[in-house]
Amino acid sequence: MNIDILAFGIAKDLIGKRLTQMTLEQPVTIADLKKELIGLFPDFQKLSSFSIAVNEEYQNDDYFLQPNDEVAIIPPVSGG
Amino acid sequence: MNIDILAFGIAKDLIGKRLTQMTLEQPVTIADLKKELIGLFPDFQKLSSFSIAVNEEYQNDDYFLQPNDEVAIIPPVSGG
Amino acid sequence: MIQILLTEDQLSPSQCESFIADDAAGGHVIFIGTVRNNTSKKTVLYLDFEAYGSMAEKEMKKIAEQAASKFNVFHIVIHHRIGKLKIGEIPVIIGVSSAHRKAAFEACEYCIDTLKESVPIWKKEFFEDGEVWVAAHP
Amino acid sequence: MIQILLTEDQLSPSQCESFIADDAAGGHVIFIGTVRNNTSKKTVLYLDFEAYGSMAEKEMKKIAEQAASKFNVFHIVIHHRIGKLKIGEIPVIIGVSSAHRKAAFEACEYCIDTLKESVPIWKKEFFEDGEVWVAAHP
Repeated sequence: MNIDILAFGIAKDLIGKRLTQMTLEQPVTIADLKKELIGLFPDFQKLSSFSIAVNEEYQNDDYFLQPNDEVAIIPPVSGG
Repeated sequence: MNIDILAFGIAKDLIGKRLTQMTLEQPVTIADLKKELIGLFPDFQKLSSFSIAVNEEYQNDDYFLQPNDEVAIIPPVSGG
Repeated sequence: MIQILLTEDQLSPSQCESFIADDAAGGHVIFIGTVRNNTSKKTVLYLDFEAYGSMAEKEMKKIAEQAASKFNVFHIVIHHRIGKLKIGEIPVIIGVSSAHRKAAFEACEYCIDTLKESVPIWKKEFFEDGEVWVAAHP
Repeated sequence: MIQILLTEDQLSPSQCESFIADDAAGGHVIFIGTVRNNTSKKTVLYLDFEAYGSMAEKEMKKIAEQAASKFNVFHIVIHHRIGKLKIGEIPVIIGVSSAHRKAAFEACEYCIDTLKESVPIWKKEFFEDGEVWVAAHP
């Protein structure tokens, strides 16, 4: 399935754009997505951490992505 | 010696005026002054507590009053 | 820097915020006390604040100096109003700025807690059926 | 009541203070974050804040709701600014009112601490010789 992925902060800089599309074999968990991202952009490993939000909610590594999910890469936040 | 005594808040209400003068035999401590005040105005005993400030500083019961001290009765404070 | 004010005039939060502003500060914590419309479920009409003015100013200055020595802060402002205050009006403002927010929170809370314990200011609450000096009796 | 705002416009402390005002409140605690002129002793020129806007608003609302359920408070306001901010400008204001001050201090500190941990907002610091996403790397 194709998944649209939003990237913010340093994640956007690493990927090179705010919105990117990835093709992944179902079933795919957030852990799988993170592995795929690190494969494509090894610098993700250098971050303190990064999380994935699905439909504007943080989700754990064992969450299974669905075709219409809004997926976002959340590098370490620094608001306030 | 004569001592001028300032009274604030409920202490002023109990004594009936803001500035009062008392005549006390030297040496006289703050403990003595408190006893004298309670003798003259027994309602002081009903207060949660009251302190004495001398020259705008809190002083303990064993402090000896001097003739030109500015003495103030400080009932429980409630600022803020 | 420290600024202390005891006044019969209205207090201004924005004036306090301006005093503690600093280009090196990242956190500013402001406490604003207001007159509540009730106490122990009784309706309060207004308050009247009285102070031993010269000593109250000294005590507020001491508190700010203690806070400045205990916590890593830049500026502290303590303004207290006296006289008759209506519901919603502001008897006290305390503002603190610091590089990192934790120190400003701690110093601000220290100042208001200590002010309420030691500064010679007294408030009388006026109800429909009477009046009372706050905290005077057990 | 809770008010959340994410905006590119200047934030206003007095607007936040007005929102949390309440005749039954005795204590109001306001945290104002400002852009510091230095970090780790390096001179900062300005910051640029970016947000995942829709999620950031949801997360700020969650934080305010959590604080309202944990602490005995009346009103909570959280305003956050995004875009380019100069030294001394205000990226965040959090205000809380309560009957008794302790709850307002605790809720205000809880909100800013949690906001900094979980709300998807990122700041880039600009120095004379480069730029860096804050907290991105260990």
